[in-house]
Amino acid sequence: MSILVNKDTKLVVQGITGRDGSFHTGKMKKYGTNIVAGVSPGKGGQTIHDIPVFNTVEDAVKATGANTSIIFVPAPLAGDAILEAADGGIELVVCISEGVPTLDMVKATNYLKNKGVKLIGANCPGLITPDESLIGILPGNIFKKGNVGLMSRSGTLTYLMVSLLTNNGLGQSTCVGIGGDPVAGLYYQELLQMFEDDPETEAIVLIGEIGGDAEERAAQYIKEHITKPVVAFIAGQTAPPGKRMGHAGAIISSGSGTATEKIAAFEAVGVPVARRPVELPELVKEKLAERKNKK
Amino acid sequence: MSILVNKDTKLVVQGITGRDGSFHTGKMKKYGTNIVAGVSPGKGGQTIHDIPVFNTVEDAVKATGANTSIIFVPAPLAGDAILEAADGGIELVVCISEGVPTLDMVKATNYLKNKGVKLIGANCPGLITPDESLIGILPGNIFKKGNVGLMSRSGTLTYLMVSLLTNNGLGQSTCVGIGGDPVAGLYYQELLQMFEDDPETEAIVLIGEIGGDAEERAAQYIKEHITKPVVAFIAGQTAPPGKRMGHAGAIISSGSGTATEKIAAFEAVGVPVARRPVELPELVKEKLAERKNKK
Amino acid sequence: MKIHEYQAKEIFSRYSIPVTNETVCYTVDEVVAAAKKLGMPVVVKAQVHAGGRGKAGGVKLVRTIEETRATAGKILGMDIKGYTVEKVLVAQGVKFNSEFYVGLTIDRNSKSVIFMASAEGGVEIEEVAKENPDAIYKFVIDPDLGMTDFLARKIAFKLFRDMSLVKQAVDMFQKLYQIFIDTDASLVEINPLVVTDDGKLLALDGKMNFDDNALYRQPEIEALNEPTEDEKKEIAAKDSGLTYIRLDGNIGCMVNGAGLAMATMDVIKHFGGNPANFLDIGGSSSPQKVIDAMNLLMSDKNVKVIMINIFGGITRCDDVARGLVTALDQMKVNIPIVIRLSGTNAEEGLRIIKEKNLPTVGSLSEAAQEAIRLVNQMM
Amino acid sequence: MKIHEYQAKEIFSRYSIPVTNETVCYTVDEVVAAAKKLGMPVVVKAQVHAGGRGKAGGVKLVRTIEETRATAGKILGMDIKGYTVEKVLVAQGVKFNSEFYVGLTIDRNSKSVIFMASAEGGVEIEEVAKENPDAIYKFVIDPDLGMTDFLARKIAFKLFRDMSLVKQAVDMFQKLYQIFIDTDASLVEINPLVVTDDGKLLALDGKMNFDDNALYRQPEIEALNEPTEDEKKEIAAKDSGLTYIRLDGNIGCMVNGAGLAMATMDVIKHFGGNPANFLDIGGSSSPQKVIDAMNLLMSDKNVKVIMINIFGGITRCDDVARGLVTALDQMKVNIPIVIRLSGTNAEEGLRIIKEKNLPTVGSLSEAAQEAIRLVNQMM
Repeated sequence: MSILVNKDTKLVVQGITGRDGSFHTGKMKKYGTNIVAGVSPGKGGQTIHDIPVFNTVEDAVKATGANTSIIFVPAPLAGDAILEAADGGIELVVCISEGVPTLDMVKATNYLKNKGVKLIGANCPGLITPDESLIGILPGNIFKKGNVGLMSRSGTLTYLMVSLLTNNGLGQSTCVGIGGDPVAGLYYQELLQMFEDDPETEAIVLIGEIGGDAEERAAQYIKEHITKPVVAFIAGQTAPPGKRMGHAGAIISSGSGTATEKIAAFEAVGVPVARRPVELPELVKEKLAERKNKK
Repeated sequence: MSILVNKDTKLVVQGITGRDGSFHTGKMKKYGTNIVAGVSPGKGGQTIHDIPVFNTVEDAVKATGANTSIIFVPAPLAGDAILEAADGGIELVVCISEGVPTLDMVKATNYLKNKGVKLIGANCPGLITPDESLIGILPGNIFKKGNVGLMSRSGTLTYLMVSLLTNNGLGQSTCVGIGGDPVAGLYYQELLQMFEDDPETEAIVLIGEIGGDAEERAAQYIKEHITKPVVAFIAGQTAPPGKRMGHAGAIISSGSGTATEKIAAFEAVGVPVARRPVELPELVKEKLAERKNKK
Repeated sequence: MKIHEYQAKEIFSRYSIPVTNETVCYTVDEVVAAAKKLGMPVVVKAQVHAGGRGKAGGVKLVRTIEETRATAGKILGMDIKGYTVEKVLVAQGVKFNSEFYVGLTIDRNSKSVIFMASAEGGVEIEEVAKENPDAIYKFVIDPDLGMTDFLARKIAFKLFRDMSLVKQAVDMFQKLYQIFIDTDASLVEINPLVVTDDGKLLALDGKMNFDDNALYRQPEIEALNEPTEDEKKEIAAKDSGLTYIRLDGNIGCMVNGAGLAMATMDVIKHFGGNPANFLDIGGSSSPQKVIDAMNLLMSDKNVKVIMINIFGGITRCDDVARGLVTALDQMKVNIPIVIRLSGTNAEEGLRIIKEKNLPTVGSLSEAAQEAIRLVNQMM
Repeated sequence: MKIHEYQAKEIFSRYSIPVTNETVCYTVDEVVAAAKKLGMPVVVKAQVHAGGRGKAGGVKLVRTIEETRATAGKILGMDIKGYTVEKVLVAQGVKFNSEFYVGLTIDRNSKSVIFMASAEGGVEIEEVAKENPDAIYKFVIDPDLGMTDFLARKIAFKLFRDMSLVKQAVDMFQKLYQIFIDTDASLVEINPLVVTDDGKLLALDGKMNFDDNALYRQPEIEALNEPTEDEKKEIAAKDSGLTYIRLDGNIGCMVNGAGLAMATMDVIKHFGGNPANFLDIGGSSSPQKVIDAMNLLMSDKNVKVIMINIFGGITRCDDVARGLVTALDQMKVNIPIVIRLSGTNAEEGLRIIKEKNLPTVGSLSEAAQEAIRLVNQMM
């Protein structure tokens, strides 16, 4: 088991002929992801990395049975690409593109909700179920199969955290980069529930950031619905107030959304928070040991 | 039993202070319909026919638990009124207003579909479960409780048909006027299925009209899904081709949607079609007798 | 409501959809001048609100000025399906490689706007629909999304392989949808849509119909309306809340509800009679409506008997009765009337009618038979 | 991106939302002339991209010309939270009965635009939100429907009982939503929205922020941008695909990813160091991006050490390494560099770095400690 992606994932790459799309298609394929198709309007009939390219997602799905899509198109076209994927019969859409206008995401997330299609991103590194399927731009070599489920608003910070987990012998069930945009697809609560329901996951790692109240809401959700141990980290503990640190989410203003508040919210519901990345593996190990003893 | 409306129906009247709204509210109340609220923006706090009036549907639903709404507002405002009802928590919306722009209905029906809210109309006479609830402008006195389910694209023709049924001792479970506009709410197929599933209904009467292919589709649906006897009537058997007879639907052009084709489609699937209104009750009686014998 | 080809193409142009160079002309001299200005050859096309203009000889390609003059003379004034040709469109002749069909309309089943496209353009699409339905691609347009890039592309790839044409088509399809929405259209068609010799998409013809229910918010469209005399009567009727269609019988019908009106005509025909009209006085009624309806019936000299069939719902029978009495007080009605009232407030209505000593009948069959008897008496 | 009050109100005016009569002025003389034209009293309001102007003394009601001159002199040139007041808005003083708050923004949880309304206008809405959250009504706007009549009415009835005000509010709320959508805003606010003595709604103030990601399709909005010197640097960085925020430390950071950049700063601070900046070189990288980033770091004279922390995903470590080598070839870098590379193509990246004899370290903690050691060495 695992969540969202596994050996049955059949991937179509939207924007497969672009620089990043082509590069990461090669990486994903090498990792072992089952990539069945690419989409690039006007390039239907070509192949790239031995993968057939189609003009539309619909054509790709009809020809290959693709059920998952990853999007590498430029930001102004990403909203449309998400809609095309959902309309074309895709069940899980992963949008890597960075800088997608917020109102495009409002439209897309609403349409996907009505269609019952899942979305990860935009502006996210994707997700991975180690040894089964890598959908995104994550560096595959740092992951290791195991029982820790991980979700993160940030990209590269996730890689750092995963490296630390792997180096400490803590493998992962599935790792999901949810992205840091103001309007995004699946978020903490949905993923917490998926990990809760996944028999393979024994502990959950949540990597948050300053700004917004998503972490506070996640803490509340954990209190009410999650029985598995959760360990957290919050980036931006020392960020100066009022500055916007890259992610649209990362704004601290008038005392709401600060790292201090988020850490307090987690600790209040029994979720330990690592102060530095290196502290994380130890906290996970402690929690896993506790859980084992309880069983 | 019955379909859509019954003794538990709690009705809110949108446009209760207008001429028609007020008049038919009185009629419905006299019939015994449980009208719990009216809506008329700016008239919140007043009462009419001893029914409390609210500014918004949401207020009305919160205060009274209304679950069904009937709309009497002018056509340019009807699309918005339907949306308001669905947004306000209403489960079944009945829109009487005539002349609603088609694109307003496209927007409204799509929104209601996503919300899981049912709609009857627009441009329809409403529906009735005799002795329980009359939601519309139908003349209550012609109906009689019984086991014939009836659906019709036309208004007054329905009354004529019902009178004939009632005068021949054939009572009705529920009668639904679905309206004749190009884009409308519940249509033959949904209602056929509801009558099929309703234990109280023993026979179904379908009153169609020339134009479009809804009757042909209904015939196909009956063949595939309906086990109860169905009897039909088609208005416009002698209408000259190319003329538009009131309902937007009633257009005959280049040999499609004519009464001849519709009658043939029904008869091909074993649905007898009355040639004149007066023939209908006899056909229903025959079918009911057949069904009784089979049982 | 319908508009002419040239008006549809003017709307297309406003949205930057490429159309042929063309001029609308009302006289032979104007046609000749336009042809000279555009350069030969040109196509002269009758502008009437009827289909099948080509088959009727209303569309001709001409290669010389003499031919232009002769053809213009022939087409102007021609009768096409009861419409007199009062103006023609003179359009530059265009060389093209291939013809396509694209159209948007309302789809009852999906309750949405649909886009239809076919590589078999240039012929009547109804024929294609009948003989080779698979040649017409249909795409439901999600009303929440509209004509997205991806949908326009999906359609375009069904018709074209060349990316330059796909891109032109995407742009054109999005504009056509925008026109449909902006104008509350019920039909927007380009047939044929052609690819010119230099690889450009071009609308050679254009057709638009509109949702009558939405004209109140489309004053610019409504201003394009050119009703015939019969249609003017129908429009005047509609303004009074009536739907009126003149037919060629002699029993004037006044009914409430389109379905009942059609059933009433069916029953009259069944008993051997001939309805003079379809007249639906609609829902929510007032006495004035009945007066207008009576006036409308009386204005048709063929009407020998008036048959009134009212089943009260939103229309109250007492209103109808009162309107009738008022109408009869105001106007001279020298032909017999057969009245059937039932439903909402029927008792009160019948009381009012009876006070005036007007005849009422019980059933629709009886009413039809009585009306036919009265007509036959007069013959 | 932010714009000034007067610019927001110009946009409101374009959509026929009533705002105060007012003029933007750059000098004391202009202020006095404007006040004379508008008639006393007037309000003089500093136009800067900072909140809390009122508290800072940047908004004053003045009743005489002398007072106007004195106040204008005081406000023009004033410093508000680091922004120098270069222009003021002179607005007609208006008598009003009551003050309201209305605003639109993006709601992460419903993934929609929300409309906020409160009868407690005229004060800082953040204060109301903290002390009396129930006084703020929030309405999620369904993106498929937009600001429908019924929703606008529902909101209006929360604030007003009088139907004339409800109708004005419905119209205004629909226009505000339209502005939000048309301009790709991230915030639209009127605070206070007042009811004047003669019963009219009037926007006394106006605030708009915009979605930076959508500026590419909003050239008119982008043209209103007035960045400060620091912001100009940030914008130039953004144009090169970099997110740069200057801080006051001495360790220049170059990191890929906002989260990792923040975590890097956290670790530097943890070990007692002080980051000179936040610099996210973002996703998809090219060597040029690293060159631009190096130039940016070197332009800050406070920077004593450069610490590079790259975890390759979409950013390839070999690209970063190549960019770094090219940058070092092109520019004179006379301060030490600490480099940490891991992830996608890290091996190739490390090989390139090592060829140039540049120092690399293993972990983030080691990198931070090494950078701090180097800084301390120099002090």
